Amino acid sequence: MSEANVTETAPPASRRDSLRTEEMLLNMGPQHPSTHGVLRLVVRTDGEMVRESWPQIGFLHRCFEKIAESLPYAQALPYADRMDYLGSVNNGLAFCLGVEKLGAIEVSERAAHLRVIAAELNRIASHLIAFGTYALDLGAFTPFIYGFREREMAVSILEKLSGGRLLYHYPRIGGVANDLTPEIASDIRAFLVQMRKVWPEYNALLSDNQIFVKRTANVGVVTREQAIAWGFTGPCLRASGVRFDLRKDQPYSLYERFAFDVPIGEGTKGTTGDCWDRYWVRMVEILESCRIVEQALDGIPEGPVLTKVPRVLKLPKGEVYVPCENPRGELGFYIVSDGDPKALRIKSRGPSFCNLSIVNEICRDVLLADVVAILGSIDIVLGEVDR
Amino acid sequence: MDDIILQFHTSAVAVLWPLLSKVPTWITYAVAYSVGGCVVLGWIALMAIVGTYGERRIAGFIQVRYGPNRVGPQGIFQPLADGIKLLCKEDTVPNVANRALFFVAPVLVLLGAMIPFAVLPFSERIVLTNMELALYYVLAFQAIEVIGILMAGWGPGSKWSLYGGMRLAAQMLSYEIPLGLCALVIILLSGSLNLGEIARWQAGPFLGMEHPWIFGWAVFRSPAALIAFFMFYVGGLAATKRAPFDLPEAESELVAGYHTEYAGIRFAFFFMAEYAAMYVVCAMSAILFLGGWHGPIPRPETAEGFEFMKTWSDLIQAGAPGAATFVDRCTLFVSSLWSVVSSNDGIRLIAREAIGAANVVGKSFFLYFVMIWARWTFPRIRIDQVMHLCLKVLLPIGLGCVIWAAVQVVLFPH
Amino acid sequence: MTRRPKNAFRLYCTDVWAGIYTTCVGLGVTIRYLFGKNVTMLYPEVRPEIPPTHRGLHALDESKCILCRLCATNCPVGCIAIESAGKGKTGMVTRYDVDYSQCLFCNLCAEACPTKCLRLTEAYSMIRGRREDCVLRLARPKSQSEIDEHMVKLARREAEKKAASKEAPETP
Amino acid sequence: MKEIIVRLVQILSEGTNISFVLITVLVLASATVAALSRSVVQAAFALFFTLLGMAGYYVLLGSGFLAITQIVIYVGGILVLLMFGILLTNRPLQREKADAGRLYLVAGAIGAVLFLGVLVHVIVAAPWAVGVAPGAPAGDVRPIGRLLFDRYLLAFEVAGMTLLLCLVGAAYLVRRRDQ
Repeated sequence: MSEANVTETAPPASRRDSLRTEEMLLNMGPQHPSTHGVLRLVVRTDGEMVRESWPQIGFLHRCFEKIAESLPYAQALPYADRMDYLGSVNNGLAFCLGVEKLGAIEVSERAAHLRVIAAELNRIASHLIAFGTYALDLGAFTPFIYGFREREMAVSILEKLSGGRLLYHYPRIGGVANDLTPEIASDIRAFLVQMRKVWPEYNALLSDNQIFVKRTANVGVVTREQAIAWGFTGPCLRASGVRFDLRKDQPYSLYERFAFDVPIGEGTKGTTGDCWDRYWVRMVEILESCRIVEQALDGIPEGPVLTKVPRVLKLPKGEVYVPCENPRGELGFYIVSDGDPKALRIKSRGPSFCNLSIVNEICRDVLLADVVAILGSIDIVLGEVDR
Repeated sequence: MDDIILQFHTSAVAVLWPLLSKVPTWITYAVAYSVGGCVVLGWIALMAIVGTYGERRIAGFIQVRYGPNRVGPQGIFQPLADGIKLLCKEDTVPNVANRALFFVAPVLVLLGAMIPFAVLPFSERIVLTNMELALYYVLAFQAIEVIGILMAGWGPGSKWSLYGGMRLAAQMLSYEIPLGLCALVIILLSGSLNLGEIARWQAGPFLGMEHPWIFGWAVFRSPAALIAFFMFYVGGLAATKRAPFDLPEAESELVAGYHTEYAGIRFAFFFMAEYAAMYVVCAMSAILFLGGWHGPIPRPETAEGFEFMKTWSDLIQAGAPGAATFVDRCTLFVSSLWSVVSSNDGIRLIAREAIGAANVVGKSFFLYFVMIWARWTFPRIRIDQVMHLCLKVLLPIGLGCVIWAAVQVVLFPH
Repeated sequence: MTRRPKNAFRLYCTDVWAGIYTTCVGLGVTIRYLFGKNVTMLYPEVRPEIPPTHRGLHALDESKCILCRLCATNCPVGCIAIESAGKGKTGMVTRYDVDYSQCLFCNLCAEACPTKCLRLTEAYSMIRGRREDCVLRLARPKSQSEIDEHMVKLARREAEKKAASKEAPETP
Repeated sequence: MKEIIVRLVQILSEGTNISFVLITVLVLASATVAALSRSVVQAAFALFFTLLGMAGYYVLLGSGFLAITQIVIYVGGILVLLMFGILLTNRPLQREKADAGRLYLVAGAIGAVLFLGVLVHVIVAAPWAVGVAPGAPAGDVRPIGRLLFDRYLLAFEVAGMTLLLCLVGAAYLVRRRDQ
């Protein structure tokens, strides 16, 4: 497959020989505006064409796995939040689910509902940032601000719920930190109304804009086979036409109870699996998340929100891997316990890290501006790539 | 010849003759042109100030936030504070820079931006040089800015700068073609390259009206001119590297493009050049297509607008007499005001020129506003799409407009 | 390279039209906001409303502290340093430092507190000029004499207790 | 000697002559840099000032149209193209050294001698008494247009045809040979 790709994408020999211009090695990052953090992209360019690009990671490495192995589970949890700082609730949830499964800890229904509400609100907030920063990458400043306006509402709700504005530390082992109050519930409903109201506006401003479409459609196409082969997950995978969502296919935390659709890329503006599809899947997911939040809010039962767990939590000997649908894809923690209060080994499978690996494959023989568009459409968070 | 330099020169010579009789004429000319140059520089600085403040404030409101509002009332002194900051900043030069090119580039860019002001009229008589070839001259001297920016791209020895410079040169040169075509439409229709002549043509009789007010503007005289106006404006956006064509300085791709390595006052030069170029495009659009100093504010003597208002009031008379009397009263008021004004030659001249300048600057600022508005709305276009737009959209349509205009001139000679 | 499609001209026209149309639509969206209301606040004059759940700077109620040190042991980063005169309920907190250059604001310390004497407050302003200032001293500073006094008092009470317990079995 | 100085001062006190001297200095200096500079890029940029100076000469001769056309064609067109070629094909950030093989030297010398001959011929043969063309208003393009479409129509068309062929040829050379 890869061989076929090379012959397809490499420029024909005759052209390369006849009109040869000097190739240049460019360092995009680690302080480049479009690399979403501290990613360094070494780009080999021929004029405006990018021949190759190698992502260099590790500038934000914080030894998450080692730290998590040296702390009790409850204390490792806030570190899990900090991996993907834009999807903090989802990260904590994944970690909690792993610990709870290994330790056979029950979670009350109310807590599970609250987890879904918080996780989906966080997903909306994360997708709004993806929307805004993608617009920013492509040179439109205003959608970024509009996205942040709505995100601010979501963040305020999560702040009321959990106490944090970015790193919520909301899901806890055995439940969630705080209970939902009627005031917060009405805030959430107001947010859903506002979100649905401005969503068409986003599309008028950006999604349907011809300039935006021209910049993203047919750019950075990842075929179905490529997506699977490179371990794509989340919106990126779905944009390539694979209907795979862990919330549907391996439901956790009562997701099987909620009715929602899994949007996939259909090549509306170009080819299936192009940047526009990846962007659009996220945009539709915002609405789907709104639906889930609404249902969870309607069907939330009464009850306790935090199961009592021993102060010094010792998990039984064994290992567990629970995958979770993070805003960026499959996030799972592989936890090995030998009966101690601390894990023997914690390994995280992060979506950004895996999704990023394809960059060199698709950022080949594209324009320099397309590299920015492709990188933005994959929507990586360096905190999670480097951990 | 009614250009200001000549007037200045003759009047200065007349007054100071006893003193100046020994001084060679070229010195008086040099003084006159230096004064003119300073005025232009001042105007460019003013444009940069108004431009940055307006840009940031409008951007703020579009983005549902306040822009700068701390320095002075409503933050109006913010650009001054920024300017002082730029002046005081350290002047950094990269080690690998080609120093000669690095230092010359900003000067050349600013020079390129200043050159059009030599012929750019603000009103009928407020123009530094009333040149026969003004239009050609304005379009031609963009080349100097291109060279300046290529220098800025090469000089600092930064790859980002080089990319920005190359992009800009490619873009500006390509867009000169549609810009020229759009200007050609006006040249064909008006039969002149002189900006004053073109503006005068737009005040001439049209559709049976002696003084057609805004309906005499080029955009109303021919559909070709209407299309050409929009194309000229879009091409002007591209030639002044404004969003959505700002890819030479695309911050998400090229960090800051050709001025990546420039700081302090050298950066301010690029900055001023950009805003000056923006104003030139806006003013050229206003003069070529939107009637120059004719309308929307009617000027004394010419009775622009009155005729239209009269016709309008006649039309309304049939339906709503009350409204018609209001329009009549307005017309009466304005014309009586003009009659007072026109009683004195000096006042009349000043009023004419002031209103003309207000018309030109007002229309230019409106177009300026649209540029800002567009900047904060659209994503950036890719380099190949910029070329596509230029060569495959604007160029054929521009050629069509030129042919239309030629046919129109042949069929309906003026 | 793709083959030139048959309806290339129509595609071209729709393309140009879509460009013009969506451009106008986009401009329409932004112009509406130009005259709309701002959503940002003028920060130093107008302060945001902070919900009571917010996890900001710590606050310690010294009188309730029983010096169990659960907060310090539950801290993932170990940013809490406690020193005391005496132990348990009768002890006096002489030093309670939180190092905010390390703190995660995870709330685990406050949650572990059995007497609810430690809590994360709504205070969000954490700007400090120097690194040393990042360590906040939550306990009321006490002079040496005060500590000595307390220790003496403790010793006396201890002695009394001891005496009482010694006396107690003897009395019956 | 004194008379020469007086004459010189007299000449120099006329604005046009001062401009001429200034422009000539600019042209000669930049042309020297262009010819002698080791860096190709610097040479190309120096050429810009030479071309600008040439436009200045046209202005002094009273032909604004020609001056502007000089800027459009030589500065805006040819020089920028040149620059593109240099900047895109050379290794960036490095100054080149002229590759002076013996063969190049010989060829260069022959070319230089031939060119010098042509120059000398032109200098000798040219009628030097050119002034401002009398009667023609500066900047009127009408007569030029008339001439182009009347007397020199054939030459004009041939030139246009040639340029078109060049364009087609260039497009042919750079086209993608994919199929």
